[in-house]
Amino acid sequence: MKKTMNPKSMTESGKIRTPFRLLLMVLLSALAAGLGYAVSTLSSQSPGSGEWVAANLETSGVSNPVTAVLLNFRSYDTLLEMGVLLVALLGVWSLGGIPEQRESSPGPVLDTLSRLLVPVLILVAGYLLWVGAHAPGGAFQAGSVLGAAGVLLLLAGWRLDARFAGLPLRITLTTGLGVFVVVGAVLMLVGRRLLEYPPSFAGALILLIEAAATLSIGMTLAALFLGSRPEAGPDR
Amino acid sequence: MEAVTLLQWAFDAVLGFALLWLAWRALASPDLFLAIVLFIAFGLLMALAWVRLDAPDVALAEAAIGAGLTGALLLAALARLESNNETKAAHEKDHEPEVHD
Amino acid sequence: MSHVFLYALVGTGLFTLGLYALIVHTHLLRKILAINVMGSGVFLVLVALAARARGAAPDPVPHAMVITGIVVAVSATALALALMVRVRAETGRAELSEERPE
Amino acid sequence: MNWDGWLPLLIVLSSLSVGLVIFFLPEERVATRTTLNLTGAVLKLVLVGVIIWGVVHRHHYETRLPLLPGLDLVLRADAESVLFVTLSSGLWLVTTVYAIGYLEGSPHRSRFFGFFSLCVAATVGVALAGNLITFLLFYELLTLATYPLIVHRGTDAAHQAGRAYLTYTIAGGALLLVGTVWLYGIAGSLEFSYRGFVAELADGHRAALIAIFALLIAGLAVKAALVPFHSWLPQAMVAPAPVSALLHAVAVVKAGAFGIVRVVYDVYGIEFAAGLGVTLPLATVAAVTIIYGSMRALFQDDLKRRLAFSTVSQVSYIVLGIALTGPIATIGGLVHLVHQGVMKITLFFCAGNLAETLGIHKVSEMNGVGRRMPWTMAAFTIGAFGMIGAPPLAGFISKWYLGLGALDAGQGWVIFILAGSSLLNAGYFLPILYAAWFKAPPDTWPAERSFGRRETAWALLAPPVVTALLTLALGLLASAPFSPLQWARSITTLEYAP
Amino acid sequence: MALTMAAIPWGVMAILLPLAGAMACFLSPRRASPLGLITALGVVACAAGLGWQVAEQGAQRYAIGGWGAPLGIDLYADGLSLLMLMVTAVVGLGISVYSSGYFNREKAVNFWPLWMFLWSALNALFLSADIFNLYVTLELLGLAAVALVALAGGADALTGAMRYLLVSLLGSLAYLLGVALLYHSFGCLDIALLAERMEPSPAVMAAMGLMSAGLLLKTALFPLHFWLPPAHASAPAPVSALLSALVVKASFYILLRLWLDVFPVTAAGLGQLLGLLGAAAVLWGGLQALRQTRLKMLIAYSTVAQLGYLFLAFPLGSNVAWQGALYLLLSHALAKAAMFMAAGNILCFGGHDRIADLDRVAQRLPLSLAAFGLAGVSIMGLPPSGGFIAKWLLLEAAMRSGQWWWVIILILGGLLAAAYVFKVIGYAFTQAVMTHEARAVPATMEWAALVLALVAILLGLVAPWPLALMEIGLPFGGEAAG
Repeated sequence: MKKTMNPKSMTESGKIRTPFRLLLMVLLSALAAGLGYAVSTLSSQSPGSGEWVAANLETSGVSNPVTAVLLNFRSYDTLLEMGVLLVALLGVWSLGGIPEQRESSPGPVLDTLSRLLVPVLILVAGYLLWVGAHAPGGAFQAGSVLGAAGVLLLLAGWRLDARFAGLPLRITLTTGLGVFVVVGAVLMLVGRRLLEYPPSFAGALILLIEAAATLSIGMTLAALFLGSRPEAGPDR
Repeated sequence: MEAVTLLQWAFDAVLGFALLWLAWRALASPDLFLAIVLFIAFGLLMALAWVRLDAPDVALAEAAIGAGLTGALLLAALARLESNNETKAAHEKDHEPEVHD
Repeated sequence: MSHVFLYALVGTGLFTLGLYALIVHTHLLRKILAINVMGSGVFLVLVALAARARGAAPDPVPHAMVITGIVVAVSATALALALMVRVRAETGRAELSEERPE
Repeated sequence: MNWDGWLPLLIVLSSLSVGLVIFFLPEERVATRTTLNLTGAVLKLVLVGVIIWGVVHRHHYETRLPLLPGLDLVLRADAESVLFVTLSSGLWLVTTVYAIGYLEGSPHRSRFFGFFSLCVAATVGVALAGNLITFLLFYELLTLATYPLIVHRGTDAAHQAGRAYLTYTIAGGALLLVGTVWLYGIAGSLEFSYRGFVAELADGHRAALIAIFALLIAGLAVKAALVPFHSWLPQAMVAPAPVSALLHAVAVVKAGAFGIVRVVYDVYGIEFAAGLGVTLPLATVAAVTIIYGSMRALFQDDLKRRLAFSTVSQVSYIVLGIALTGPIATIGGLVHLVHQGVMKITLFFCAGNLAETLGIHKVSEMNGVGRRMPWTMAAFTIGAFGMIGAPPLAGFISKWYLGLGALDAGQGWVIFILAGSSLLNAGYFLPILYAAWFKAPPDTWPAERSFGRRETAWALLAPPVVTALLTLALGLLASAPFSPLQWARSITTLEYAP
Repeated sequence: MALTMAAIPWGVMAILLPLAGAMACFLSPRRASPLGLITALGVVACAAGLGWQVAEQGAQRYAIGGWGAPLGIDLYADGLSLLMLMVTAVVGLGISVYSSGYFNREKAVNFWPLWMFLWSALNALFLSADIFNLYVTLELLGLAAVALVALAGGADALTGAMRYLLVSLLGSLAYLLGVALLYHSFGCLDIALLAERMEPSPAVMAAMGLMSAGLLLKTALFPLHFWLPPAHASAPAPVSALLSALVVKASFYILLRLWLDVFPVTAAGLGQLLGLLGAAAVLWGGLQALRQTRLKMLIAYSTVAQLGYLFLAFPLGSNVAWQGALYLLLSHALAKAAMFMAAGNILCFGGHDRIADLDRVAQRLPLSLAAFGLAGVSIMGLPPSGGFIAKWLLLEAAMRSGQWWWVIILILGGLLAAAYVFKVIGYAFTQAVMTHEARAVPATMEWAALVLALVAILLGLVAPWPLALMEIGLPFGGEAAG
């Protein structure tokens, strides 16, 4: 049963024999060489689908091609990816009691720092979200900045009030994926394909989805940093 | 013009080398804390590389997530490991060195 | 051969480097770092080769893929770290017993 | 498909469904279970009767369901299948009655009778299978359904026997499977047909066909308990007496022998098989088995073990008859398929009665038992003489035709085999009879149960008496219409080119 | 009616519905398990709908966002993906029913959302026609699976989950690097387009190697199986069931797609290699299973062996061989799920899964034992069962191609399987009388196992229909069936 606890393997597993290591090095350098060769043989003219994107950019509702790909052309990837984030969080939470050691009292520096920085970060996030439509930026960048703000708050010893730790928190976490799915489904209900935005609304819809995504991403990342399910709300 | 491209080449070469070197050190350094710090530095250089490959969106994402949040997560995890029990931390330090070479 | 190939090669280098570290190191934190380095390598290959066409704007599709990839990577890392801490709490060591390489 | 098309399937289902229902029957519902068992058995017998009537009147009963692209699950009533299906379903009724009496009050009866019915369903399937893959399907099903019966008692000995049984039969099944697939790869068909279907492939595939023949026969020989694949059978006698009856007379061993009939006659065709030169080796193996089995039987003190070795020897008569190329020998083999079953089941019933009533398991304990259990021992005596081949009993008919067949096929040496084995049979049966009838009984039996004025329970006594009478009848009325002998004759006319 | 039926994109529904279900379960933990069950029924309906659609109108292609390849992502459903989706639906329903009885409230809260996410990841994977999208689904699948394994808690489960996570990430990254090379070689991610533009080159070979290696690692082909037994054996019973039955098959499915459609399979040598590894897996897995003293470990190693069979189709390569492999995949999914569930019942009931002490437990759980036995029949490949059909097809293919050595492997594998299945079954037939107290097992859990096992048996009698479905869209190339 508890063979993992067996002290012998504890000491054994620490080392890996040098001859094996040399062999491994040889093999892997061969791999590296092969890969390098394979890469270098690629034609220096990219056959990529850049021109396709360019061609359809104006109907996509945004002018930043990357955002267009992420939230229109290949928005389905992004939808599933929101799922990945949520699953990761579910996984971390289901691991239950991670020793939640109180960081030694934040101290005035960090405290004031967070007071100053957090609002700024939130503003930045908002800006990135907005600018993402036509310039570098977008939901992920904004969301991660928001997440950073959250991390800062957590470092400063701030904790989510138990009243919001239950359903409200869970709702915020699912907004991103939820809005995405709902938009997709509604479009299907009105007879279009999944996530086939009407060109006239495309910009608005994308912004809506991005806003929701930003919120969820920020929250999720912060929650991942916290590591354990926040203290029980009424319904748990 | 020539000089510029030459400069670019030099820059790229240095950056590429720095990336590899940082990754190597991060993965091999005996001290876990140092390893993480090096990894964060590696992330920042990656962001630089993205800019150089004119992928500003990726650069932003990398800077915020790759370097920033991942770093925070790693440090928090390390703290939790150490807070688990200190004696182990010491043990780590002395048996890691012969793991890498 | 333009500078993008340099970065692509660095990418493959990082990939193999990470793979090596993943195999030889026993401490889980190092394994997780190794995975992340491998990831960065792959992303580098993706984006570098996207900028092959001289002058022209780079192909945005790989950029989008990499952004997706980065988010996936951070999610996976978070889960891995949490698991590591639990493993340590249960077994007293942040390692895998009877680790088999490859 | 019309009614005729479903009849064969119905025969299989008649016991299959009973089995499935019984599994879910609570242990204490004895009456319901008994009714179900008997209804199933009688119903099956009725359906078989219908089929016999139909076949005689040139009806064509065939169920055909798609199993794989190009391969169907075929259940067909032809001359051979009718012979076997009649035997097994007839004896099953008797065995069921016996089992109900035998297992009275013992644990896990629902489980037992469930598998018991599955076992017979599988046997009937084997009998009615119209192509090799269907045969294989039910043959393996039989293996699976029998295992729980062998290990039923759960003792270590039972488990050992079960393991041996599985080791042999599953390996055998694998060989059979390989042979079948290979044959399908070459011939593209697996349908049984009189005088076989592979003859036209002879050119180019000779070697392959011989190899396939070896694989198929080896796979079947395991259940038919040919030397050297026999040793699971004596071990399996630790199972309850009804199971022994099933193994030795109704189902398992017979399925193996019948499979050999199918392969030799309806896959290869006897003439073609002889042409390939594969029949003589088979005959030799059979001959060796006959002698070896009898020899071993001679030295067993455990009654059921002695009977088991006698089966090893007797079943090979069937194989021998099949392998000797010639109509008369064929008749002998086919008819022995039936006769051996009837005689051997009698003997096992009697052995079971002795064990249940007086706790007798060894030959050396049988002194004077004739006086204590006259009816049982009378039945036993008839069975034993039948085995020895004394006229006018069933066994005599078989041996007579085998002998004639051997001469007719120009295989004189077989006569000596037959004579020798008959002597050996006498050698291991007569002492039993002598002790039972003429020696003085001991003052106490090992473990006696009193049944009032009867020598034992009705359910235990009736079956052996019936089968004993049957043994007598099969001998006396051998030339009557519809007797197994006549049936075997008509099959032979179909299997040999005019 | 039919028109509207045809209009509904059942495939998309099969992906979105579980996603929605997952969020619902997450949002209201109290009702997690009823919500999950309802979703499960809905997904089964979607799978049925898609089946009807594909059977009626042939293979389906659906351009998400209306862009279509190469710009957008397409969903594609032919016979192959349909069957995968359907078996997932059947097993998934069984697992859902089983789980509703298995988990206590506080575990259920975590289980249901993860399981729903996993299910939607599976459906998305089987329907995706885009190699990068496949990467995303793989990650979603992997993370959910790992989290589910860890659900069991305890040192074994956590270590198993950790190793599983690392392996899974490594596999995905190798796959992703392959995707990068393919994209930069041909400028598209859609499988069909790649197939058109494909021409061999070093980059393609590298991609082939990387992707195959990554996927083989995830499929746990010998000798890359080391991570599977600990993970599958230490997970909660329903999770073990869905890992062995479905998750490992997902990566195999991608491998199959790539080999059949994308890669220039001139590399016959590689096929032989895969076959050899498969053979090794069959024997090694069987022997290891035989050596185990714990039921769940035995079943896990049996999975290693059964996965080996799937790779015997690569060297044979004929239509019949692919059919055989796929049929084995289907019947193994059902049978193995049933086995793990039965094992779970025994574990719940007796509190242990030491094979040597099973007798006391086995007799009190006739249904579970019957489920184990019937599933075992299919695993051994004895008739009548899906396993038998599969083995027959593989044998036929081997015989026809004259590569008789695979026949030996198939037979030996079957004998080994028989050995380890009966090693367990034997314990049902003992005189042991039930003495120590035991936890009652909900009837739903016993029946879920039994029904799945029965379906595995049934597959042996209805083979023509699945095989016909398989042919829709000719996933295995032009050859006619049979």
